[in-house]
Amino acid sequence: MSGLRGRLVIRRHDFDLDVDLDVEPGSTLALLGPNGAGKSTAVDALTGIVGLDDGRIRLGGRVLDDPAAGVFVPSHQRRMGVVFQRHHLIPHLRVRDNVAFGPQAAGRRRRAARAAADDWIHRFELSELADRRPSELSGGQAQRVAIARALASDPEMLVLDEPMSALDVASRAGVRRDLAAILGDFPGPRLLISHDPTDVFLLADRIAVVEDGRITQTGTPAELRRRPATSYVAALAGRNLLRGSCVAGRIDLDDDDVTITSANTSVSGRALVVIPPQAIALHSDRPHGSPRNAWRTRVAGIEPLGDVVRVTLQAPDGLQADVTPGAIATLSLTPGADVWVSIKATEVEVWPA
Amino acid sequence: MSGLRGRLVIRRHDFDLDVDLDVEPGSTLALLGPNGAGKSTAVDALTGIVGLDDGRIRLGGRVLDDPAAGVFVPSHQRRMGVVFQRHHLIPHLRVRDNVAFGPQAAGRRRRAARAAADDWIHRFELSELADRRPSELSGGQAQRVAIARALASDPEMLVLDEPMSALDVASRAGVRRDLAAILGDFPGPRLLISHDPTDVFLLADRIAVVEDGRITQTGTPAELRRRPATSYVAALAGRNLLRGSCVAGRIDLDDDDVTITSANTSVSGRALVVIPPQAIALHSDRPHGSPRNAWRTRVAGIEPLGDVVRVTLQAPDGLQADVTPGAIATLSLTPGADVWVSIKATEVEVWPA
Amino acid sequence: GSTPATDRATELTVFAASSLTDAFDEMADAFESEHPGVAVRVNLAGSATLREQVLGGAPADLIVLADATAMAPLRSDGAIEGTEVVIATNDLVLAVPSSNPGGVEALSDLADPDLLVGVCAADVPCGRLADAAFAAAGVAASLDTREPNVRAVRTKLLDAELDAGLVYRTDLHDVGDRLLGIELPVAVATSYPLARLVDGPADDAVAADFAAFVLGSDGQAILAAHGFGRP
Amino acid sequence: MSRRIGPRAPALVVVPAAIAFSLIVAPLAGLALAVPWRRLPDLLGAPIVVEALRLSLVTSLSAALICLVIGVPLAWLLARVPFPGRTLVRAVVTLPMVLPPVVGGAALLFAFGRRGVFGEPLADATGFVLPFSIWAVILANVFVALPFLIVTVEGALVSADERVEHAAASLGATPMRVITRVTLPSIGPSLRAGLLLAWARALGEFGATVTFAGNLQGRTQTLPLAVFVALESDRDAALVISLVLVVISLVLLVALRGRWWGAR
Amino acid sequence: MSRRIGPRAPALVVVPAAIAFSLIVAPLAGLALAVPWRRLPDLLGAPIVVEALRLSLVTSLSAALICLVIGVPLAWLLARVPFPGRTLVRAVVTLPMVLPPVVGGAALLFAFGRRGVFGEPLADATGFVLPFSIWAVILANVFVALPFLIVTVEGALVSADERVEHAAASLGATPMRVITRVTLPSIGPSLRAGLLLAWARALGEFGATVTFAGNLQGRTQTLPLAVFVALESDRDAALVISLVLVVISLVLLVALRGRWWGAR
Ligand SMILES: Nc1ncnc2c1ncn2[C@@H]1O[C@H](COP(=O)(O)OP(=O)(O)OP(=O)(O)O)[C@@H](O)[C@H]1O
Ligand SMILES: Nc1ncnc2c1ncn2[C@@H]1O[C@H](COP(=O)(O)OP(=O)(O)OP(=O)(O)O)[C@@H](O)[C@H]1O
Ligand SMILES: [Mg+2]
Ligand SMILES: [Mg+2]
Repeated sequence: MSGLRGRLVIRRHDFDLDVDLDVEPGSTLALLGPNGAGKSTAVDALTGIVGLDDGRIRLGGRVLDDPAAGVFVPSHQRRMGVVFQRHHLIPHLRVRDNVAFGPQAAGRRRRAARAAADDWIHRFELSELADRRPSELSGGQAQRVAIARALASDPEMLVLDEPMSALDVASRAGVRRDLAAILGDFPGPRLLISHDPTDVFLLADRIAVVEDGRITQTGTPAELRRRPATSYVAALAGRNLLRGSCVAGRIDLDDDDVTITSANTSVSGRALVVIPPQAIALHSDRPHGSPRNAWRTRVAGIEPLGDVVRVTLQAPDGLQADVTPGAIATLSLTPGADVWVSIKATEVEVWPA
Repeated sequence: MSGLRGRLVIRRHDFDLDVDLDVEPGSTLALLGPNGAGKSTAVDALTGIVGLDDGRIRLGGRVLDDPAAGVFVPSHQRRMGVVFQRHHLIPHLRVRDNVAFGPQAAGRRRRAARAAADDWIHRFELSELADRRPSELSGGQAQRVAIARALASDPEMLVLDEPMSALDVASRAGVRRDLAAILGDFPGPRLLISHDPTDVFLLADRIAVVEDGRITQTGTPAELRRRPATSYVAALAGRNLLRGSCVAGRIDLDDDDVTITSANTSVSGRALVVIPPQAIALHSDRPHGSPRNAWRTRVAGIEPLGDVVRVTLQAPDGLQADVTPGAIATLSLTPGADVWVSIKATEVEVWPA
Repeated sequence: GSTPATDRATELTVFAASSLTDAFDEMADAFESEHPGVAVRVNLAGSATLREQVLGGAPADLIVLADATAMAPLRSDGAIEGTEVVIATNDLVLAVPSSNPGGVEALSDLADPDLLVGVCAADVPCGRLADAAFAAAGVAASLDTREPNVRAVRTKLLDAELDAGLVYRTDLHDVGDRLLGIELPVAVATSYPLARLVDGPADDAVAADFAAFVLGSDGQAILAAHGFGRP
Repeated sequence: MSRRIGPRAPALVVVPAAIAFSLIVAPLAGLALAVPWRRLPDLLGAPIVVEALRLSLVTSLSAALICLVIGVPLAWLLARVPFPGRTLVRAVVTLPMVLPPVVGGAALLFAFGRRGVFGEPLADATGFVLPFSIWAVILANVFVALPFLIVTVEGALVSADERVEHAAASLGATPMRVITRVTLPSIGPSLRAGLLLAWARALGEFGATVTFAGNLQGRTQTLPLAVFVALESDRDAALVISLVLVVISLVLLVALRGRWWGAR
Repeated sequence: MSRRIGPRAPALVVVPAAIAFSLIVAPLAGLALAVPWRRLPDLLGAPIVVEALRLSLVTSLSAALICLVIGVPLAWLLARVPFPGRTLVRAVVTLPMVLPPVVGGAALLFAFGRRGVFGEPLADATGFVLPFSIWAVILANVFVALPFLIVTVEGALVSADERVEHAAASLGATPMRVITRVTLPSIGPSLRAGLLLAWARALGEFGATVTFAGNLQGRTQTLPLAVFVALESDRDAALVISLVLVVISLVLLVALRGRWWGAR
């Protein structure tokens, strides 16, 4: 098997998709991107719901779609197990028959198909719901059924479009673990779409970021976290991303009148600066001691996130610092309040832009 | 206005809902719970899609449903702005007309209604999509339209059923901030359903947890985080929750042969023990020094979560520790490996069960 | 042609205008009892429908229409064998419900626009006769409907939906006293021609027998019993 | 625009579909061959044709409109509001379809004729007699066509997604507004199908009309009645008039294509 | 079971619905009053009625079945597969509805009669002549009933959610399997409505049958034809036979209620 290789070009009235996708057998590619970036469109192209306008799709030696060569393999011969973003369970079939639909389509007898379905139903703790119709399921239940159904169809490739968005915290952890195990065992290529960084960092071997129809960054989860190239990726990784010009470790930021010093002096010219929010300290007065970066600004917003509080600052615009709830009280931070910022130069990563 | 007060009883074939809901005007109640707990069913009852079998619903002085008294106010007179879990955008109307539907139903002229809609469309950055039909939207775009539509209908109460589950990281932060502002300005009661702890802790004033059709815990976000009463809430708050019998700060855990010591000696009898995963340290050898809790167990699973790695332990079963990726490497932790656990007694919170 | 699962030799198919319904049912029974082994099938429809069917290749042996002129297209198509013979006649009368809601006394009353008056459509035989009757009497009738067949006129008279109408004498025959017949100032009559069809599936001899039976005393007696006039 | 790949039509679908189409086309082709085309021009101008055509269009369109106005509400009630005896009502509503049209006309006379159960009091009170008028033609058309609209629309309503209607109600739309703005548009294609069926049934209606309304050129003689009458004397004329019916329908259906059908 | 609150029926719906219902019921009531009930028992046993009833049931049900088998594929093609000339085909398919039935019968003769365009070669080759046989009755019924099924089913198919079909295809279902297991069940109510319409249209069919198949008792005389014959001689009998039609339909419709309609 040679995995999935494809260049997907879809032209719509006011949206163009043009992405290269490469997924090795036995590995998981996470396709990430903002709303409307084209992820579900890519899924439609892979599954044969829409035909490519250009490019081509190969899966394990078979060409699935190649408009130039006039090749188009219809959906039902592609053997892609798909979890669609909106589930699309078959409304008049009970849960068991939805899951058994794939095995039956593959030619198994009703009984054998149902038995196969029951394994998956059991695995996803859906046994109690096996005789329900889709309209009688809660949102999360429907999503688990959709995952079970895709896996039961014995596919060559898995395509999961936000498979866990409706799951509750507790079952999400469970399903995520199940999925990790299932993906781990699955010999073919797998494509995962999710907006949850935890899902992605846990389940993906590689990440491709698509924004406005184009791939903007690819890499392993660790690479993307360390070196986000776009503000979307930075938000996903929970990092601050700033742009500027760098000379010997001193970076003049583009948008603000702030200069930041990094311990890394090897970069010069246009640069990307990455700062984790935890590395940013806030003070009521000018900080003393080692931090080589310190300036004064205002609080733009305060969001309690549970164990930490996220403080958004005005300069550089949107810079986010994570501090403890205790610190908020001590510094009596409120939106609009003056505050001193300090960052150790060693916490400031710089990359050539 | 006296807010929402209701006891919602719905009896279904194999599911019973019986919950009390109380939401003050100007405050947000988050209704949380596992998949299939009955949250969307409660929404259906509040909005008048199903009638109560028992109990009653009052909103701001009006009784909306009271089967005993034979009162039932139909949906369209309830003035609830609802974001349904599956959106239910009107398929043949363009985005603008979907949003303008509420104002038009309220009697505004087409032009005025569209103008009102455009404000909301602008606010949710949907202007480019205003002329699309729902079938031409991505999942996240549809969700933003649904939120805008609910708000545009000028409701007395807001009911949001997982309004942000399909949003990407970047726009989720934006929408969350917008919602925080909108909810803050909204004078009526608000009910929010979400599986994302961040949404909940940021947006909710109070939380009611529903499990299997019954309220299992209520309180402020801080209370629930400090003192989760069920394993679902503990998972939501990202805490370990253990049960045992306590005598003078020593707790014998129910399920495992482990005894834990807490600095809090005031509880005795049946007790709940709460331990944050960050407070659990892992060592390759017996730790020396202050921690009063230390025992040896095995690693059950390892999940990289980005900046931290979550280690699941075998004793007590399922105990989760968050450690740095560096620690994993240093200790060469793998599933099945032996490991020493230590927890400071001051980090162990105990509550009477 | 073939008529599946029946014996050609003993089955005779007669196409008859629908005003002959009762008479020909009786005729068939009487003929069958005289000719054991022969089954007579009567296909009843309006003259135009029968004609369409024959032109379309219907497997019929004999055809009886309610108007001599209606045979012409069949003849020109070559569907008819031999000559046609008239088996009965009929004439028009003015009929009113026995309650006579319109107070009709004579044909000339039908010029009153306040009366509800119905006759047959201009192109069916009884309609042509009606037009002839009006012309002969010099009456400009104020008509409210031209029904597709005479039975429809009679039904509406029976229900008193019409105040007056022109129907065949035979139509008054079996309604007892529910309709009142008023003789026309100038009598107008029609005749019923019978013809053999070229493509008839049955034995020519049987067909000839049936034709003879109709014209014979038994057949004529049946027709007379239903109010038809002699040819 | 992206290259959309429609479903491939399996042979098991194409073959029976082709049979269905030929079954319909063959007789029409036969008809077209039999029509005396050169007589077409003068026949088309003949008063009997012109008047019948006008009357047919007026009555069939009015009937279709009336069916829409009264049939859709009944279909909605049957599909959405449980009430005692609903099954019976649903069955009764379909009966005019199985009643032979001539008997349907007779039934209309029994009810609304001059001596009818309801017609007699009406005539006594107002002097108005329904039969033999254009109103009778329309009423007969409505009677036979209504079930087609109701059954079609009800079938579609039962399949429609009620959750969207609930959402619309939660936005403040009254039940009436939900029906007109959400429900009916969402079953648009079936609504149009039902209207088309009702119209076509009314346009081709013969038996009930001739029985209940009579047949008078210019007043109650619709095209099918004219065809019937012409068939007696001038078969060619009958065929030409039929052809007029067919062509009108064809033109109307093709012209309305974009607006009526599958604007998807 | 939870107390489900159906939509309240607005007066603007109830009033026209009531009008629609009375328009249908009034004539039926008039008919019921006019029927000579005491003659019912012996008329029901009369051979003409028994034979016509048997024939009507056999032919109308066969015709409905044939419509289903060949009409659904055509409806699916029209709804789902863009092909050149689709609009025209769609319009042509509805034409038998507007053709006066008698002309429809004549058209069938032109095509399939012994002298017909297709009938003559057939008769020459096999000796088989279609008209005036039970096959002719069925063919005439199919011709008039088919459009009703096609139009109804196509309307529903256009509204159906294609995304579910895509999902089914992604699970490996061939287009044929998608049609039978997903598409058709999802339009169940409309499918049943279409079948009902086709059956009812076939059951009540008169004009095309009498022209194309003739009116031979026991062979091609269906109930509506028997009604026609009886109307000539014995109007009471005609009413009773009509009533038989109505009652059969009523019984069938009420009995099949649970299985046919809204088993949602
Ligand atoms: N049927 C359609 N016709 C026209 N445009 C469409 C259609 N479906 C989607 N789009 C547009 O194409 C773009 C890509 O949509 P897509 O559904 O692929 O986004 P996505 O990346 O899956 O987003 P999300 O995270 O919100 O699900 C969006 O701008 C969307 O509005
Ligand atoms: N129409 C229905 N008929 C019968 N049972 C139903 C129906 N709808 C939902 N249920 C069941 O009722 C229970 C509550 O469902 P509900 O949709 O309220 O859950 P929820 O709390 O919203 O879950 P989720 O977080 O997954 O959306 C579930 O067990 C569900 O399967
Ligand atoms: Mg998407
Ligand atoms: Mg829910």
